[in-house]
Amino acid sequence: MANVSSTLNAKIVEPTIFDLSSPGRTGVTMPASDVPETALPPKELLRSDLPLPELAEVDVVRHYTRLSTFNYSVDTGFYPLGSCTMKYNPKINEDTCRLPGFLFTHPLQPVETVQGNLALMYQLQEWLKEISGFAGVTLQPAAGAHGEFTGVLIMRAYHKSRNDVKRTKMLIPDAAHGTNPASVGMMGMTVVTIPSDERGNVDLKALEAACDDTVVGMMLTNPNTLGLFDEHIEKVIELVHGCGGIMYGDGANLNALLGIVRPGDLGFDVMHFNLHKTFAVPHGGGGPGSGPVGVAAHLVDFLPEPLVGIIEDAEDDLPPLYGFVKPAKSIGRMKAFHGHFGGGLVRAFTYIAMHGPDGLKDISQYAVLNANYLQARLRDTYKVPFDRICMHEFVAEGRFEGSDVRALDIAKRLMDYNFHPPTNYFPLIVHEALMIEPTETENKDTLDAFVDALIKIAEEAKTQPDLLHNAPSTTRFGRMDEVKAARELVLCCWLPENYDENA
Amino acid sequence: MANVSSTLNAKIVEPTIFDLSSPGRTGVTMPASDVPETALPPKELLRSDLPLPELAEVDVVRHYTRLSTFNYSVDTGFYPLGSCTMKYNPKINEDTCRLPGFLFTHPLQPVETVQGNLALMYQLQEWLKEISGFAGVTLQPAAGAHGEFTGVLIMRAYHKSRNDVKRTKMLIPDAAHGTNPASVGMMGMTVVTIPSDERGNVDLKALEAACDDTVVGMMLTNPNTLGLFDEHIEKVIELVHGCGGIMYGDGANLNALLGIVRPGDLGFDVMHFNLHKTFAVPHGGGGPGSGPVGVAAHLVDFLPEPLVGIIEDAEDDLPPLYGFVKPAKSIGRMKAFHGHFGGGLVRAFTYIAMHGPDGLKDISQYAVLNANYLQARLRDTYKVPFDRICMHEFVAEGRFEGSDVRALDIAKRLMDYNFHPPTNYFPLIVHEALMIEPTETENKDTLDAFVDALIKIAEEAKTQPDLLHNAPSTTRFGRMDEVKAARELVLCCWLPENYDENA
Amino acid sequence: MTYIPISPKERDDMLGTIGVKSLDNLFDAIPAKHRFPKLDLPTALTEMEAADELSGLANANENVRSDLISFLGAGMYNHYIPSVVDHMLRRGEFYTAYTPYQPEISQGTLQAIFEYQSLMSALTGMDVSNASHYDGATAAAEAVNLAYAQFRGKRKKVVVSPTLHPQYRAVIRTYMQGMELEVAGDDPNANLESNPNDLISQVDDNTCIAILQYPDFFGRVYDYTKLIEDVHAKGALVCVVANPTALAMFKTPGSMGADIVVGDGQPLGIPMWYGGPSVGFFTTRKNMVHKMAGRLVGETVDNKSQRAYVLTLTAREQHIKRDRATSNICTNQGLIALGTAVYLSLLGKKGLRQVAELCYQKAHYAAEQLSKIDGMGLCFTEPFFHEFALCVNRPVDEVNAHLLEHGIIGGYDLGQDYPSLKDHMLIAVTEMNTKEEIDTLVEVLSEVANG
Amino acid sequence: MTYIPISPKERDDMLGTIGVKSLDNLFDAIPAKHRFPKLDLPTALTEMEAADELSGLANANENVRSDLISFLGAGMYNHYIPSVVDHMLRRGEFYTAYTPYQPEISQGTLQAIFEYQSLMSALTGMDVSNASHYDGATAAAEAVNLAYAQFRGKRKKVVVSPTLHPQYRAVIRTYMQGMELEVAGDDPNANLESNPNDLISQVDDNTCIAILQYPDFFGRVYDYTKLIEDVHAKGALVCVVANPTALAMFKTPGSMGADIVVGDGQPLGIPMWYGGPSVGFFTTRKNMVHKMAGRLVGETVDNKSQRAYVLTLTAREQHIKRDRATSNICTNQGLIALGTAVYLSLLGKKGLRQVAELCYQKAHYAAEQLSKIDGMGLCFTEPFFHEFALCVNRPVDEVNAHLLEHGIIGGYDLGQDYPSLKDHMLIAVTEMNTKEEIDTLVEVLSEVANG
Ligand SMILES: Cc1ncc(COP(=O)(O)O)c(C=O)c1O
Ligand SMILES: Cc1ncc(COP(=O)(O)O)c(C=O)c1O
Repeated sequence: MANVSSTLNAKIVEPTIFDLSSPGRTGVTMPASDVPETALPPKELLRSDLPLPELAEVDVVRHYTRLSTFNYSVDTGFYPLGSCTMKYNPKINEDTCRLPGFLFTHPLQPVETVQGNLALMYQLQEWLKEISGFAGVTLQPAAGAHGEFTGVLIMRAYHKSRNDVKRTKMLIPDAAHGTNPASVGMMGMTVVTIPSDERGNVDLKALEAACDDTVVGMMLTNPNTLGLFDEHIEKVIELVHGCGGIMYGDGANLNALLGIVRPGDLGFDVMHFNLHKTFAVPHGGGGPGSGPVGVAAHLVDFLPEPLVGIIEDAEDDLPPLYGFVKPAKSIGRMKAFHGHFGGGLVRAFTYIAMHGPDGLKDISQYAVLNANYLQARLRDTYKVPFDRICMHEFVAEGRFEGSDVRALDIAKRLMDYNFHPPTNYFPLIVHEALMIEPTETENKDTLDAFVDALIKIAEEAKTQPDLLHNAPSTTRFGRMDEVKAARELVLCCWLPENYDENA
Repeated sequence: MANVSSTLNAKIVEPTIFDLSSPGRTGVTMPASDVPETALPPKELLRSDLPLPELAEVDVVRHYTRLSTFNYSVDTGFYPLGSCTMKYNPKINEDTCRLPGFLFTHPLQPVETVQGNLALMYQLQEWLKEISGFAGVTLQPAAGAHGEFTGVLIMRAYHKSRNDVKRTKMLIPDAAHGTNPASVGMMGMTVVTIPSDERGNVDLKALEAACDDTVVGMMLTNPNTLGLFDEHIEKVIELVHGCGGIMYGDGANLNALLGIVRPGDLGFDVMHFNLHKTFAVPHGGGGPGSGPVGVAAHLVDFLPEPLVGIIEDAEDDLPPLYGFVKPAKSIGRMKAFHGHFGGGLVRAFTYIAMHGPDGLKDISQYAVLNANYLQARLRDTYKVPFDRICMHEFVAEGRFEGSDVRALDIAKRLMDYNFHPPTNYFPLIVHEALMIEPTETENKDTLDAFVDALIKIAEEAKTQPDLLHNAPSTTRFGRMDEVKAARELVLCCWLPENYDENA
Repeated sequence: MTYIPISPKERDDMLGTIGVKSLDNLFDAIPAKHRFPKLDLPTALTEMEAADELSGLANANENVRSDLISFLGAGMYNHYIPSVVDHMLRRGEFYTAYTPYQPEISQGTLQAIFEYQSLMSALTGMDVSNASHYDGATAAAEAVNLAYAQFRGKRKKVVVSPTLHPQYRAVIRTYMQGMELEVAGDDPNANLESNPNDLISQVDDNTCIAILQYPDFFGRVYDYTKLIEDVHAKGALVCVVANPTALAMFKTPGSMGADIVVGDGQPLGIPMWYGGPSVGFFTTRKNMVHKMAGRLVGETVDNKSQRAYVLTLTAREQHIKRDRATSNICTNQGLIALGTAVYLSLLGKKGLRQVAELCYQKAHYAAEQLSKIDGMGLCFTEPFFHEFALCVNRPVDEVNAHLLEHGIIGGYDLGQDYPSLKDHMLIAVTEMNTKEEIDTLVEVLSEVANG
Repeated sequence: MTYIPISPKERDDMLGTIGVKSLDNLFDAIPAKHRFPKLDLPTALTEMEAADELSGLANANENVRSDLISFLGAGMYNHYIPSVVDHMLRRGEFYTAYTPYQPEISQGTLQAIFEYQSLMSALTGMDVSNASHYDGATAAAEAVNLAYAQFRGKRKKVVVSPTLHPQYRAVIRTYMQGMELEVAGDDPNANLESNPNDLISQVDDNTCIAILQYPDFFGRVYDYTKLIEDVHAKGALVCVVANPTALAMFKTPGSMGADIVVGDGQPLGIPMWYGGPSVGFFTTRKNMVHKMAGRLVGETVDNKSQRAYVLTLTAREQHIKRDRATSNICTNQGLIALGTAVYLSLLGKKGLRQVAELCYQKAHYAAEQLSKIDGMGLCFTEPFFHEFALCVNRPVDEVNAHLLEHGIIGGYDLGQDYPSLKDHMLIAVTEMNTKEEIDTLVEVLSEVANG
């Protein structure tokens, strides 16, 4: 991590804010103090310099506006990134979550002064329960992985509360997302990997063999990361329950199931929601998300504290008084305050309110329709290893007999056709995986254009493979030297050496 | 105007909303009616079809987001368009003008319910008077040209009120903006063009010769469109006043004069402001603007109706009651309602409030500093025909001895360097004019980079003139076939012929 | 100096390059006795203080979304604005660009305006639209300019329907002062119940244009086909000032034979904003395009054979034609025009029709309920859209003061403009008015009637 | 179906291509008895209705900008957010992108996060920053994970200062359940006036990390250099949880020798939003970067020799390391991190220092005035930043109820977490509190004291 970057001779497309800094500029003026002056604390406690950049407002606006144009985004095009549910994020949600009544409330205000927030949270808990078939929901987790961690803590606490202390193994299918085993790893538990069968279901034999009284439970994504609904889901759950295990559902793929089936009804005991997938909370270039967790009745007491509850019932014309309640055997707090209220909960609330039961079912039906349509049109060109009716996504192989073209090359070449590539190399059980999730918000014209591009690319792979190897060629930036990044580890930049001398 | 565009074989970078339409889509859902149904009027009164496009919300957002990225703008770069004052538009103004209390007030509401709006307008009238040295200000005109028309109507009404009816000639310098003569043309008056002298001032001899008792007045931009402050301004005004004429100031160039000199103090009688230039109202890709007009005491009675006035004085703790008043000899209304309140007045008010007297002076000082700095650095490379200390802008010639490169080529080539070109071919009195107005919101790094690009281009003009003739070559779109546009006159598009059959 | 990014050191370097000693020296050309006046203005607020001050002013208003129920229209209407509209208008690339003089780097604005022109043509049933005028009133005045130019200044009379919006009539009168045209028909004492065809009596062979409103100021919808035919027979042009929401439902002025159709685009997704900015649309027939004022975007191709758009027929405009231009218009309402295009793209064929029908249904429900109140009644019997004149049988300002006490802004006082309509108010109802609001209005007005 | 752009005809065509009869047939794999449940949810609202409903909920709150004066902090602070921050966050290209897995078309996000990392390093005085954690509390918990991993699970004790935010301590306890670590020092009955150096008595050679807060929960500022040295001498790491605004003024934890500096970025231009989302920053020394959780952006070049950025050292993360990853974090707080970067770019060197000093000045003015009230008094005498503990000598909830009647939200009730601080409140003052507000607080509290 040299102070001087070794990219010194590289062309700079957009300088960093440190490069742009010039002594004396400022982007905002603050009022002068209106109180009598107090002496500063002793100098030993103070810092002598603050090496932050100095820019005028116009510099900041141009810089970040230009940076934004270097991004591909849902607002600029089709983003069929499997497992991520990159659906269109309605603009009204951006307005509702910015209402001053939401923006400027402090999490520790007296509950009497924030009944709007609490009513919204209470309602959302109820709605998520109804959608998923669970008995209790916490809105606290910050993202899917955080929800998983919450869920696994609840599973552990449940067993512990029954003095069932020898359970240390978590069953996880080989197709699972990395956060599942990682959540288990954070708990000091052991992962037992369960293979998939040739139809993409959990291998029942292997599962049966693994089920014993050391099993904490199983973490299953269903539809799984192949986009397939497990054809023996009830049997799977029966086996896990049979050995005293708890069934965890990774709700990342809930976009296939709204109004279609409720995981709680199938027998799942715990599940996290990804509000930033299913319920259209924008992904924000990496976050924030929101990962509420639903649990069956026997686990409600273990939910994180606090939940929103009714602390005084409604009376005559008076609405109920909402407040915070602590579950009896709560695992504790998952984060400070009450979850991603503004960025996550308000948007998801707005979205659900605008869909209602029929609209939610439409979402899943059309998400599944779009995925199957793509699969049907692509299966003759790209091998679909587990080829049956899929749910909201499917996985194809990004390789061709006798060609050295890889999934990565196809992904990069898609950029030249103005599409975001699908997820590559996940799930791990498919060779050169291309995991394609169109979502319900794309129209047929877009899907057709995407198929046409992929077919064209398959042709190019045969006739002009270098077009793929060197792709993308029409984007502002080309392929990256990832090795250099990892070797040199330049992880931040600074003001120039003699910066202050220019003041 | 063929129904089928002759650009049929052209590549489409972004389809139109009509191209994107598909039967059955909609971008917003409206509630069902909650009242008992009334029969529709007789069929003869109704239209049978409504050939508007049909798009989902996502389609609309992607379309206009993508279109926006085809624009160069102040938020993405330097925009030294002479005469246009393309300064940075502070973001806070975008927030204040969108406060619900401003957005959702009806222009005909009882004045008691809109005292906030009226107080703002009253204050802004007062501030503009103080800044310009005039006795009265109307906020009604929609843009600069509209303000000119207002001003000329006032001049006419003044003479008429004195029965001075033979005045039909308006004196206008040869360097004037086209709106000046056009405003006079709309009045049925005659334009008398006054030449400029070799220092870029009004030619006093020619002026003196033109001044007689048929003169309505003179329309003068000062600093003029060469960016020069008239060195005999007091003499010019004396001559016009001497023959009974009224002195009109085109305030488009007021960005040079804030806190520097007040046109009213110099003897101007009428002047329009361009709030969208001087006071940072964004230009909106062509508008809306806002063109208030200030007048000296003897013209106050002729201002358009209504003005904002105090209709009940302040008392003890009570603020005054603001309302509308009608000037005694008003020329009438210039537009419906009260001017560009939300888009223009609120933003300009915010801007002035955040500057105060010292901040306003800074604006003009730095606008003039930046222009002179550019002029100083460029004068050895580009001929500056009227070469003296300029105000907020200056005009250079975009041509070189022995080269066929024109100002247009230089303008287009600047795009390849990521700059917006200066204004070309205006004012008309400079050959191959490049009119450069940097504004005060640009930093020295940007100015230097711009100079470097222009010097480089001058070199290219000698060594590789085709680089300029074919420029821009790095932008998404290249030079346009303007002749084709004018000849074929395809001025709108439609839904495809058999559109409804796809429903 | 938040917005000025030049440090003292840079300033001094720059002064050095220029060769002057101080900033003040840059202004030596300015008469010394007037140089550097002390401006008597409040000292600068920081952003934080300004945000506060402006919130205070905004909150000093009562707005028609959260504070008051409104039945006020008369040229500006409280419609729902889908969220997307403002999201698109907030794109810096749109709102901080200038007029698209450099088409290579302005295709965003140009294509959007081309689409706006197309949408306006589709709505009005006309061939061509310009890129916008300031508002509906100035667009109507510009129609007169066009007609005056069309007849090369030979026809000097303008016939204006008395049922044209009073402020529009006022603006036309203002605009015509310079040319000293005769404005006829513009009579507040005209018989407002007469057939609109009667206006033909004012039209003669000195008339360059007749101007009608559709629906008229009282909300009434007439088929103007016959009247337009008759005016044409006198050799004059006809301009129809139309409400664009109504055009989703009612026959287009284009199909009635109008030569020019103008109007205010505010109902199409633009906030009322205390009266502006809105946008004046201006559409006409292709044979008049060369006389039309304002900017015009046309389709073409660039040198890479890409479909593209440019400002075209610019020779009509002030910067080329100068004193012989039809109009002096330069800056127009670009961003607002874009807003209406976004709105219309979102609502589309079905959505706009639905909005129009909601307005129609709710207005008719209101009219029916209100006309049942003792001593009140509808003024006219013709088909109407979403506004109607109600006789309240007592001074409108008293009635409105009473309504305001109940949080309601009542209708526009028609007696201001039409002596014969003393004690009448013009009530507007849109999709924003719930049945409950209408019922409240009826209830409070019943109190007034009985009290 | 506003958000679903597929017409019935298109749907049928697509079903044909797939080869199934109806949408329902796509779900044959789902157990029939649970298929297509009727969900008991309210029917769909249109956008117009939803906008209204949500406004209603928002207005049912009293907010601290327009409704109430607030002196509440305790981990979230009411600072001024310059307008530009949200304008940048509203760029669709930023907020509708995913994690930048495809660097060729994600340089906007990547460079912005690289800048965020740089800014956090500069603020904390540390070598490296990750791309963000969920919030300050989870970042602190992840510091423990790092330390636990650093010692390969051999040190199983975590020493937590009792003056660390109570909710942060709670989160650390929750996180540690799985690993069954011992959490020491986290004692609400600890002597809060003792020298922070006394914490060293808890640190032994089974301790992997000690966690301190700076300024501490009571706003006090200590130089932890000595304590950190002593902890290091025991072989353990030190994590300092810092308030980022305070870091504009006070010595950095980096310069005191801290191994990890974390905190909540909310004060840096992020609305309180009733508690979230905010952003947890996480900075450390370069030798620990391979153990650090979370994403990391590094500089590189692309194949056109352009400087560019990529996610790097991804082998640390869950999608590669799976159950052996330090953390399971995947989605982080990207957009909020971007918000803090915009905020810091705007304020810069001088602006942030000015904000910190305004907070300092106003808090000290408030403290001085409040301590003059009979029967009230400051709890501690150490230097403090912008929060301080005030003894009000009667139940805090009573005092706060009284304040609320005057439109004031009083301080956080410290008795909730610290029995010894019954009748004490934690008062926070920022640049948003005017002298007038402070004087009002003093006045109302004087009433309380005398009444
Ligand atoms: C299947 C699956 N599970 C879990 C996660 C983790 O969710 P988050 O990124 O919100 O932490 C993801 C996210 O990509 C996922 O796709
Ligand atoms: C010198 C001058 N006068 C008048 C105008 C007309 O102003 P507006 O475009 O606001 O009508 C302009 C605008 O470009 C101008 O530069």
